[in-house]
Amino acid sequence: MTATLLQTRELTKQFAKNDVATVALRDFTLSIEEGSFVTVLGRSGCGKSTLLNLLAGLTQPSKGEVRYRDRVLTGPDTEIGYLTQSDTLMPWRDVLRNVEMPLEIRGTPARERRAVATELIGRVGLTGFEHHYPRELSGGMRRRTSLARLLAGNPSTLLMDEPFGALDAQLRAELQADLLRLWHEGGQTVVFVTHDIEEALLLGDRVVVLGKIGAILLDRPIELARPRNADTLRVDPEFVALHTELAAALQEGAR
Amino acid sequence: MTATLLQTRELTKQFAKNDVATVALRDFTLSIEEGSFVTVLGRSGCGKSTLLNLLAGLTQPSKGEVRYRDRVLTGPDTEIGYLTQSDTLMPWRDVLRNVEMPLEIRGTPARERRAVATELIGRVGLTGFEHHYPRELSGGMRRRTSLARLLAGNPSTLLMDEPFGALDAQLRAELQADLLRLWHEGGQTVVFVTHDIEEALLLGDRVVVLGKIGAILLDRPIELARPRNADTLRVDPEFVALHTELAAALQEGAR
Amino acid sequence: ASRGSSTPTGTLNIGQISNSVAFFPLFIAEQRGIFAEEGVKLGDRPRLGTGAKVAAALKSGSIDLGAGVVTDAFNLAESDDGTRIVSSLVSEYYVDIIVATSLDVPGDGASVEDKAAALVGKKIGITGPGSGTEALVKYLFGRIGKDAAVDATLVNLGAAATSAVGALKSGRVDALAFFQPIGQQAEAVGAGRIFISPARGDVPSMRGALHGVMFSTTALLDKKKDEVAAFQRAMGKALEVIHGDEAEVRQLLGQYLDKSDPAAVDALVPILRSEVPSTPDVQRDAYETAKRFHLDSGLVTNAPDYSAVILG
Amino acid sequence: MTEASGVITETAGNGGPVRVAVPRTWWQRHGTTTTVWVLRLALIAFVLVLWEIAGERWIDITFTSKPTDIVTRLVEWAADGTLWLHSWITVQEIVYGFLLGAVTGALAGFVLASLNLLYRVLDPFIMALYSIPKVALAPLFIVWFGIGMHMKVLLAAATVFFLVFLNTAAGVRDVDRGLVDAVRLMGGNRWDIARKVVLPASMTGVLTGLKVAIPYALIGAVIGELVASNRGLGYLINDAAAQFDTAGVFATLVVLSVIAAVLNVFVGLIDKRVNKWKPIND
Amino acid sequence: MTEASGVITETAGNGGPVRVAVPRTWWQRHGTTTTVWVLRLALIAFVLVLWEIAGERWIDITFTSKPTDIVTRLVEWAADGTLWLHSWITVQEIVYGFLLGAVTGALAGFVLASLNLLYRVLDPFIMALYSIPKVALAPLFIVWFGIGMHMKVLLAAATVFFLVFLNTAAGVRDVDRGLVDAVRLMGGNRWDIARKVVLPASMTGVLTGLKVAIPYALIGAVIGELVASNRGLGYLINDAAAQFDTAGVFATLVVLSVIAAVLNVFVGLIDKRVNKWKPIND
Ligand SMILES: Nc1ncnc2c1ncn2[C@@H]1O[C@H](COP(=O)(O)OP(=O)(O)OP(=O)(O)O)[C@@H](O)[C@H]1O
Ligand SMILES: Nc1ncnc2c1ncn2[C@@H]1O[C@H](COP(=O)(O)OP(=O)(O)OP(=O)(O)O)[C@@H](O)[C@H]1O
Ligand SMILES: O=C([O-])O
Ligand SMILES: [Mg+2]
Ligand SMILES: [Mg+2]
Repeated sequence: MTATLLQTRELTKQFAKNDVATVALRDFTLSIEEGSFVTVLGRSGCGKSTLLNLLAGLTQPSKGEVRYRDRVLTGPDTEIGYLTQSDTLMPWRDVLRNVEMPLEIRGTPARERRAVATELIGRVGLTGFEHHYPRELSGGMRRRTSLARLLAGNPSTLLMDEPFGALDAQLRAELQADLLRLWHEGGQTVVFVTHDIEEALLLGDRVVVLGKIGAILLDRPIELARPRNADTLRVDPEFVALHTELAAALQEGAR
Repeated sequence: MTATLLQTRELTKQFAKNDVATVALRDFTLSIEEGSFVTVLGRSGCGKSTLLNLLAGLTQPSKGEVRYRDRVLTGPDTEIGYLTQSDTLMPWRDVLRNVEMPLEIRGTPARERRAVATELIGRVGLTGFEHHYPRELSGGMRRRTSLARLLAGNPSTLLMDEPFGALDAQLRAELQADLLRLWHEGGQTVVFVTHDIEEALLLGDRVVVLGKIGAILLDRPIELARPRNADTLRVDPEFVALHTELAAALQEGAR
Repeated sequence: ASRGSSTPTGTLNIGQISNSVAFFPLFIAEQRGIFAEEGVKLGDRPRLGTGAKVAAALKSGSIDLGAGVVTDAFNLAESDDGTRIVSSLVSEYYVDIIVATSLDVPGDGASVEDKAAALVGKKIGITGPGSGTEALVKYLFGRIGKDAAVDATLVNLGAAATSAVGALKSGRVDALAFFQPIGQQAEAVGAGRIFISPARGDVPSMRGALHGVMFSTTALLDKKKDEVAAFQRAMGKALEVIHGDEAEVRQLLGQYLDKSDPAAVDALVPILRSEVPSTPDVQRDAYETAKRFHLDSGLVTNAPDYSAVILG
Repeated sequence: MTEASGVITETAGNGGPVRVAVPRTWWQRHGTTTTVWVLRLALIAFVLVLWEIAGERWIDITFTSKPTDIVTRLVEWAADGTLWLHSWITVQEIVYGFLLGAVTGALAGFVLASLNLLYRVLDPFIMALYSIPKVALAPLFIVWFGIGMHMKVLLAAATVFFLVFLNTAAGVRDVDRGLVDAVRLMGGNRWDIARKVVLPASMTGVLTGLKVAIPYALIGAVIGELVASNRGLGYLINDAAAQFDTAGVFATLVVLSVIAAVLNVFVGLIDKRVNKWKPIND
Repeated sequence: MTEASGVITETAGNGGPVRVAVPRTWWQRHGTTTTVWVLRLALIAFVLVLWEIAGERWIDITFTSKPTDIVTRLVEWAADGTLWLHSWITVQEIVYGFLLGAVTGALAGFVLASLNLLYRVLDPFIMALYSIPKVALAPLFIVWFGIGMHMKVLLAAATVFFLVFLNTAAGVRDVDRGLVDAVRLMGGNRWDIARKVVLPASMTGVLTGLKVAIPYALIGAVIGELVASNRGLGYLINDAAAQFDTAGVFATLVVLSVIAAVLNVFVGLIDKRVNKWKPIND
């Protein structure tokens, strides 16, 4: 449980346009332990998605490097699953075939991948919508389909960019519980970006608050006892103290 | 303040595909007073966006009708502004020109629309990004650009589908305050879809909770004193009671 | 339904099928300023490729005179009885049968029937269906009791020399029936040799047939009487030039066919002098020979009487 | 709008979405198609009648013929077999030429569009080659490929190739990066990306390429037959034109148009199949 | 990747985004373009040398000519003015034909693609018309439009029209409904939608249409000149072919290719301009 899985060193990403570049992330250094659940908080535009893109190997850093299991990451890796912030479902595939896709690429036999996909679709509450195309789904349903697709790939590292932002409280609670169960049983490593301080505290065993261009404003372990329950937690003094601390850190980042 | 502005009668929307139709909304009847701030809560896929599309005149009902100022609504109306759930920024226009667009269509002179747009871009915290194209923005920044564009149209009725879902707590609070100020000063009518019970209570003077296919599970006025402050509200017993009531209604809708 | 001429007074637009040797007199008259001397100006001189297009151009009034072969005039006469043949430019049938060098055929001394028999079963390139080149093959086959459509494979190659010589040289066809100077060009590059040449006298029954002509319709001619008369005088002078000093003719022809192989041009000069008539007026016997050939070969089903179609 | 319906019958259970049966009348099902066909036939009838009347009264039919003459010619040709013989040959050339050109064009489009540098280097040469009028190259085609069917198939394929190639390449270069990245994240290789993202995403381009290429398969084959042939519809046109038989020329053109329409229906069917996920325009 | 840079200098203030100057070397700026041009020139040189050697040793240059002969002919024509006279005429026909066909085609594409029923009714007729080999209609073109420049411009325009029309229509039918709705919400009318959404969104289609149409503007004009001409590059080809002057034929084709390449550069510039918002492929 203590081996370093993901590591970034002076990671910098800037987007050049003619002779000027917009800096999205600068000199970002962080180590993530195998099996840990790290939540990332930060203001809009502070570089969270940019960071996840780099951790997933989707884009190449302008400077610095990402190491995964002590090897420099040069491209995507099937061990790393990534739920991106924006929707990347294939519009020409229905829900079932979208969820089957990672298995299809892996060469899983049709029967098996159908079974796995159907099970996952049930888990995200989309039973009955297997043959809907993405454009025939609501925003939250599309998000859930993406989630099912991510899980179908069965990655050992999960990068998630605001996965539950578009979901109602009820569904969000269910899926949070589901994710925690999965993590608990499977020993995955999770990097979870959210805007919701409560969610960050409810899920993570470590929280990182980012400021402008990815400056680390706060990086602390969350030692709240598990299983955590939202309703009881809200009145827990330790939780309230943490909430205040994080909110203050975020506020600082605003300046 | 008491004239009925928007009214739906037995509104039904179903999406046909061959001989089967998926029902998104059925027999939905609701009246919205001029100048009111109505928040809408409901589970993912319950028909909230479908309802807003109908209220905006973007789609035609399968049955029933939408009346706006006592006339049947047959198409979009510039008085009604609509912030859709998914992003509809023009990818070939930079932030400034996207925000200018409603003014451009209205025929506002270039100087004036530049001034208005620049002011609005500042209000949503995007100063410095005027010449970024949408793909060069973060998810939250795109959302804010859409918001600025909506406000540029200066509509007297605002339909908003989860406008602040992708924003951090700090920014969300700022924009909520901004929206309330605008509403307070301008007397607009707002229909605001959210997944966040707290947000619903913080903003609305009426909350509608929708169940499956748009069944109205709860429709009640919120009489919490304004200005409402999130931090003090959280310990207000009236707020807590309302929160519990809404959560219960939502939970009921889940069955 | 023909429209009248669209050209100004004093000007003639002439549509030619091609830049073939038959229209060499036009070049001479222009080059030597003969048209100007006679008081007529040449306007546009489009190359139209086929008789159908020359007819279309005449009907639309965009040209006043068509330069083609007598077949084209016969075809036009079928749909327009105002058709008139204005001048005679060549009074020999200037289509040759050219065979590939490798083809085993009787020598030059053999009779035309023996030569025609050697073509049976061969692939023969022609310009197109309904053309004078096809007619020659049909006529020759008819003389030995064969049917060209059955006893040979006729291949349409269009009017371009490159296609024709290319097909012959690369062995895609065994023989060509093509107008001058394709035969001379094929000989110049060693692709084949002229095997049967009516113009050379190889087919006695076709001797002196009217072939290259200027033609038009009364709808056009009525408005251009003076210009056409001047044109006719100019043609007379041009034909005199061709029958004059041989070196001069060689030099003019070299200019006309400026891109052709000099050997081909050399070969052409004596042939040209023998097939060009001394006067542009259409001679009755030349006309009748041509008419007989056209009807016999099935090239046309009707042909007007001499008196009906000749301007004058 | 097909949403309006009579009796609404619940069909789905509790867990799944709410679905209702919307039985449609014959007219709701086939109304648009019927309207379209009626309008098409009406248009044809109108044009034919106008043409016939104009041919009799106002215009010179030497160059435009008239419908009754054309039909007469078609019936004649159908009866004596001319029609079938020549059409069959041309259809073969068209189909082979189209398939050859479309397959190579689509492949080249997929491959070159993803090799950006190579595409940029070759683009002007491709355009230059493409701009050469095929008729000007007819002699070379004859020398290289003979006067048989091969030559016509290649001539047709040469034109189809460019149209499909350029349209495919444009479609491929317009594919959403996000979708490509999604497949990369799933461990997809180049081939997976091509098959599972680029192909479906660039279908509009590919199909437009196929659609605009159909006529050129025909034109290519016919040009080939005009140049070196004694069979096929191109030969028929040539033959009829030489004999001033305008009705014959138009009769052949009618046959060509019918072949084009049939091929167009095929591409339309593919279009319908691969685009069934798209919203129906209303 | 141009992100890597030396000294990083902050340039933006506090409120705005963080921007840094990334001074690029000459090679970073123009490296790709230079590489592309060097490769293009190398390719040309390679082909020419191969052709020349092949022409001298292995193949029969009667039908393919060889580069030195072609250059000689071009120099001759340039010196005596032939080249400029004929090229100028053809260029005019091409440009007018292209503009006429492209403008009408794009307009028809925009209008018809938004009138779904009409489009469906007309589609087979458009395809049928488009499939008619223009050469077969040459006599009609002459009767209707004469033998002057008009006829050639119209022949070029006729082909360009269809290509631009079909590509535009395909592009228009593929436009994102969400964006159209956004403009409707802003109170935009049909014209606003066409100008502010459909036009920019369908640019890929329109530009592909323009690109594939360029060669056909050339081919159309040349075919027109082959049909009836005493001037222009088509006439030059015809004349050279009739006299068995292969070098002349190829010299003309070279000129045509150059014209096509120049027009292609123009369309490329438009492409770059309207697509500057798109990510650069890397
Ligand atoms: N392709 C690009 N070109 C230029 N700038 C970019 C590009 N992509 C991102 N940026 C910039 O990088 C910064 C960080 O973006 P990023 O998407 O990482 O933010 P984020 O933290 O995920 O924000 P949000 O919470 O709103 O999603 C932003 O200022 C954005 O404008
Ligand atoms: N075009 C369509 N075709 C078929 N079904 C559709 C279509 N659009 C929406 N639906 C269905 O209608 C229902 C309601 O969708 P809607 O988008 O209104 O939900 P929502 O309440 O906005 O959900 P969310 O909170 O997830 O955005 C869903 O079951 C969805 O699958
Ligand atoms: O020749 C043509 O390609 O039209
Ligand atoms: Mg983000
Ligand atoms: Mg929604």
